[in-house]
Amino acid sequence: MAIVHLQADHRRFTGGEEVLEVDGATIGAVIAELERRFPGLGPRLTEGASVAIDGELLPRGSIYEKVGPTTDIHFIAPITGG
Amino acid sequence: MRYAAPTTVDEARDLLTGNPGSRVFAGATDLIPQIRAGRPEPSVLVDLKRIDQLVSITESDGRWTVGAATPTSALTGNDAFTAAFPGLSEASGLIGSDQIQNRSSWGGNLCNASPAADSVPALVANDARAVIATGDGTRTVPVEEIVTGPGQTSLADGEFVVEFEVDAPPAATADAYLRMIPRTEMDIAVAGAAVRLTMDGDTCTAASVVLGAVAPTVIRVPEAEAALVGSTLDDDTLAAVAAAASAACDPIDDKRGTVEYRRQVAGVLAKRAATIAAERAGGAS
Amino acid sequence: MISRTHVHCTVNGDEVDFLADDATSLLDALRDELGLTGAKEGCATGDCGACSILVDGAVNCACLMFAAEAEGHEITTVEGIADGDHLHPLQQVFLEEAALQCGICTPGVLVSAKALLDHNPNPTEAEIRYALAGNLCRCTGYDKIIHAVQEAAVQLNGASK
Amino acid sequence: MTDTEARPTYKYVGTRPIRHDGLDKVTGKARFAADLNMTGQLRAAITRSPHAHARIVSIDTSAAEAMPGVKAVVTGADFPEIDIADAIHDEAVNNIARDEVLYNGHAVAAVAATTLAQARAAAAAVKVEYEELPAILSIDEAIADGAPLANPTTRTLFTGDTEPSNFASIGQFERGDVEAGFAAADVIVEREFTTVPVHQGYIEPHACVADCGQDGKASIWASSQGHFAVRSKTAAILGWSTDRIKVTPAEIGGGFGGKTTIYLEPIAVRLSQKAGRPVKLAMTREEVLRATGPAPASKISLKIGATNDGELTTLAGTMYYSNGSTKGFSALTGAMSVASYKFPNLELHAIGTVDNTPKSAAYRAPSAPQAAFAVETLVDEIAQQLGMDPIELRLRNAVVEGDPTAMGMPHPKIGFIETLEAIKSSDHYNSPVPEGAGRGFATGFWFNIGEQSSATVNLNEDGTATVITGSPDIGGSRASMALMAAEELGLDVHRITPIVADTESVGFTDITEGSRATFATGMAVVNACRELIEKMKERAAVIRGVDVDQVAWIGGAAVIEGPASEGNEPLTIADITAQAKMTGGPLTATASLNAAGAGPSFAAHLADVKVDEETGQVTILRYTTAQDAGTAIHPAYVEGQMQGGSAQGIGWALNEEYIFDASGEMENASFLDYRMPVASDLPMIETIIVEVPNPSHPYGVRGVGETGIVPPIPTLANAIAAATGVRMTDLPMSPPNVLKKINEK
Repeated sequence: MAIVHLQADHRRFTGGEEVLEVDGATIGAVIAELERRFPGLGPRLTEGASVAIDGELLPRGSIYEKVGPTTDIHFIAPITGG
Repeated sequence: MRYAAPTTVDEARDLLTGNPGSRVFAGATDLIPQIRAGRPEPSVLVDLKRIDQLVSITESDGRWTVGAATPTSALTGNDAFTAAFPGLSEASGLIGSDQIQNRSSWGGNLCNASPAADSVPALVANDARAVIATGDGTRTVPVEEIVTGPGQTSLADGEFVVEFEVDAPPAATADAYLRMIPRTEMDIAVAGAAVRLTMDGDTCTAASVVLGAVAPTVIRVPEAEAALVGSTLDDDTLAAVAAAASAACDPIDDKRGTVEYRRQVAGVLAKRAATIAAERAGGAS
Repeated sequence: MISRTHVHCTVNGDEVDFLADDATSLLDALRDELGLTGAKEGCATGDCGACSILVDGAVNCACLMFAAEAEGHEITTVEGIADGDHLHPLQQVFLEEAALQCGICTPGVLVSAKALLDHNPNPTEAEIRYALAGNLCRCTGYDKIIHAVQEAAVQLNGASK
Repeated sequence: MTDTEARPTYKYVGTRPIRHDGLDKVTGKARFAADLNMTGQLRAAITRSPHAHARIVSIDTSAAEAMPGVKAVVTGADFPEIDIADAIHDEAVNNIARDEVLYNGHAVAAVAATTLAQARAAAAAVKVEYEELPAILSIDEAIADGAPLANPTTRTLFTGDTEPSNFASIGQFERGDVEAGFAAADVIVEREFTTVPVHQGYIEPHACVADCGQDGKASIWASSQGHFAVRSKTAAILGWSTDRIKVTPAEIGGGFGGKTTIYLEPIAVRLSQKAGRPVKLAMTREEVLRATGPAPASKISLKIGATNDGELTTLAGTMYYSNGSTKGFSALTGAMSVASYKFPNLELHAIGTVDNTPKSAAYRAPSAPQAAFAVETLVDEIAQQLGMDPIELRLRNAVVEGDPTAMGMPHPKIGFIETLEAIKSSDHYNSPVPEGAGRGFATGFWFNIGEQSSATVNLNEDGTATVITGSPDIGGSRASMALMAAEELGLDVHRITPIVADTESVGFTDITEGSRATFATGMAVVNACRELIEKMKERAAVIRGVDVDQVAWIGGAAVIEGPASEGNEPLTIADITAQAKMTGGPLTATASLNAAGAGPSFAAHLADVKVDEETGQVTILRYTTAQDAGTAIHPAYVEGQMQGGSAQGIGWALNEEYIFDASGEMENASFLDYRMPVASDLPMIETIIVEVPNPSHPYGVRGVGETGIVPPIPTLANAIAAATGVRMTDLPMSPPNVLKKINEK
């Protein structure tokens, strides 16, 4: 069970829930599970978000990153550089 | 388009009169970008810098003669000239970077006819005259009669400025020029003020106040001059000078400044330039 | 129709001849005719100084000169300020003091700084800043450039004593 | 330099060697894209829209094609249609317009001819018939009820919306209870701030040379921040497979984010393909300003509440960012950059807009300076109202590891407190404010990013090394790569040659952006070096006839340990490479990675300014910047980044602005009237490098390029307030704008 923290934008899909426990062994699996529970949320998290786990910002597209039972996952807006 | 580099005034005159659409240049600091931007090209580009008379600074019996194509760096680097006309020298030195200073000239700065030309208010404040090559000789006119509007001069086709004459200032007389630009360099004046004062002790006995960049041409401000003459440049006088200068402005709103800003700052510059000129003139007495 | 002028001048100590379109700037002639690409085009309006060169020792923007005007003059570009394999002190100090980042403005800055030190061996910080005001640099904030020119002045003065 | 903890002693890392590419750059030999010339090369020029928004009714190229020297003409019709859902769509259309021109300066056609003058003349002779459409030129116009569409292909990002909209993105960030937070606050400050577009201002205009062969493959030489991105984007815009394009990085004359997007390469390739000859295409300065991407304009309403004892409890507001003519997420990034203080209660609405100005692009710490202007001004006002020292107030509220950013994610290990302490103990801060001047203080934050990098390290026969990466060197990164390799290998930094290789000679590498080169590419270099060391230990074991686990790598040599050590001198790299042929062949290693764990960097700036209250002119008397670099690999270039970022921020603060006329034409598209700081505008910029190592990098690197541009705007605004009592809320703080506020006082 990863602990997923959602931004306000994404909470409209979860009825306002901000912190969720989600099954999944990888980031991709967590997103798939979130899509199953909250249809429409999945694409928002793949195309429009960067991912941080346990406070560490992951590279874009890290869907195979392993997720542990107490992993904190934050889906945040995309970041670009100058 | 053809480039020509005459070595005498007569040769230059012949090139101009023989080739309609030809144009003289000295620094070309405005001309080359204009050609690159696709403006109509002159038929003949007449480079004046190979004519010795046009690139010279001489002083004789208190009269300074400066060739119209003389680089302004030669003026600012001339200690005697700068001592006689500190404001005019400063104004000349403000025309662009060191790179531009080695190209820019009074002739170009004047005949480009920008209302914001830095040297022109200072030339006018010093009653400078331009010697113009005409079709068959020369004529001499006050500098303030050359520019008639933005980009417009009173020169006839084929005429060009050969040199400038400016008389060394009388005793206890000095000039100053200040301009406002947003940066410290590399800008066109948003407003400029040249002031020349003659002092008798603490009292001003003669004044010229000329503004640039705040009207279609440089303008004299007789009301400011009147306020200065007879005064000791006390605070009330300076306030009157600033108010007169601001009132005399007829500026435009553009990317370089608003009407309100130009008006207000022209007054500030006029009073500050007056203060500097007075100090210099007092120091000279 | 643009006519062409035969130009004979000295570039970095070598006598050269070339044909220039009369509308061509000296910058384009140096870069395209003479293969000297050290002087850069940053603006072509005389506002950035990346094309700074010396004409008879005086700093100029090559973009603001017609190529034909070079006739008979001595032109120096950044390629000509070293003495053979021996870098000009300004070049050496710029390397040591990290006074360049991307390097596009560097040729023009070096040429302008050389013109300054040739005419004023002991410039103040303000004099250096005003002398280089015609050379835009967007990477360094100028700090290390100013320090490097100050240091080069010290070295040049030491060498001349 | 401020050391905040014991760290390993390095021999090379932290030194200041002469950069490897320096000699070429001080002698004029360095080749930037515009310096390259190919045999048979044509020159090209672009026809650009004179309208801010118009439908292209027809394009007639016949007159242009008939002109002397003209060899090829292309228009939008020469490029494949791209679906609006495709990620490359907006950039493709920005490269050359299809149905509509979306801003004044938008490319419509291009011509290749024997000379540049011929190309320009022919480009001017391309006849385009336009039907003008209503143009949106500001955020307010974009969001007005019933506003016409600025661009019919834009959709609001990340929402799944399918209807066209002037809203590029809509986002919301919340935590705590904002209403309760303000109700409990003792002090509340609230203002609206506006900023206008500003340009990165790199001195080198965009340029490339393209040579398309009869085999259908193209070689491109380009000045860009990422030549792999040039390859992939050019291929996508042309509808080609990636293997048809090879991109060789030329030296790059400044980028600052502006050369992460492409404008020219697909056009040059298509012209070269049509003409059968190489084509050089370079922008003029006017084109750079009219037609490349500035930083977004913004309009930010913000309210901050605090308690009497200086706890910043609540922040709320709305941030609008203009993306120019296409969609983008600059507003989301802006809101996320609000990450420096704990704020238990926070609510930010981030709204991106679309208009008919040039498509905005990344500019150093994208979106953060605009947000910092608002936040740091209001925090300064709170300090003023509470009578607290501005640094003390920030120390009281500064985030530390584990505290949330605006988007909720906790900060990793960061050095904000250390940065604040460093500037607090600086000479500048402890010197009296000069007579008649005002002192301003502000801070800045930037995330930094990781992403993909590759590196190959080759050992040469004589024991020298070549370090090959795919990261264009925009500010001295070759030197930092060589320094890290030197440290790893124990090899003198000048026996290492760092190379930036073309797209066919090194593994894929993302753009040099987000302060990632020294961080991520540096890690790839370190990993490759470590693999090489393992290989060298194996070779040493073969040479000495010992087991490899008896070989240690110490001080740049293979040292035989244990019983076999006697009589076996250490083997240097040169000893090992000399025998490479006999021990298994050349020694080379390659590493690639997708780097996680980029370390955020904080900066704190201090400025003393004088304001001429009669003209509005601001003079900076003294300027100091402190910034957390993690570890400074080459401190001189770290300082350079801090100073350069400061100067750009100062320019943004004081005089830089896009000025559009009523029709949307940029009025000041030149360096004369787009006023970047010149040398005489600035004082020396004092630097204090703070080093709180990033635990996710082998040397603790954070990346230093971005953050320096974030604090200057509020630093100067706060200094002007201290000097005059006037709070500046609209940029630029140019003399007319400052004087207007003073007059209103």
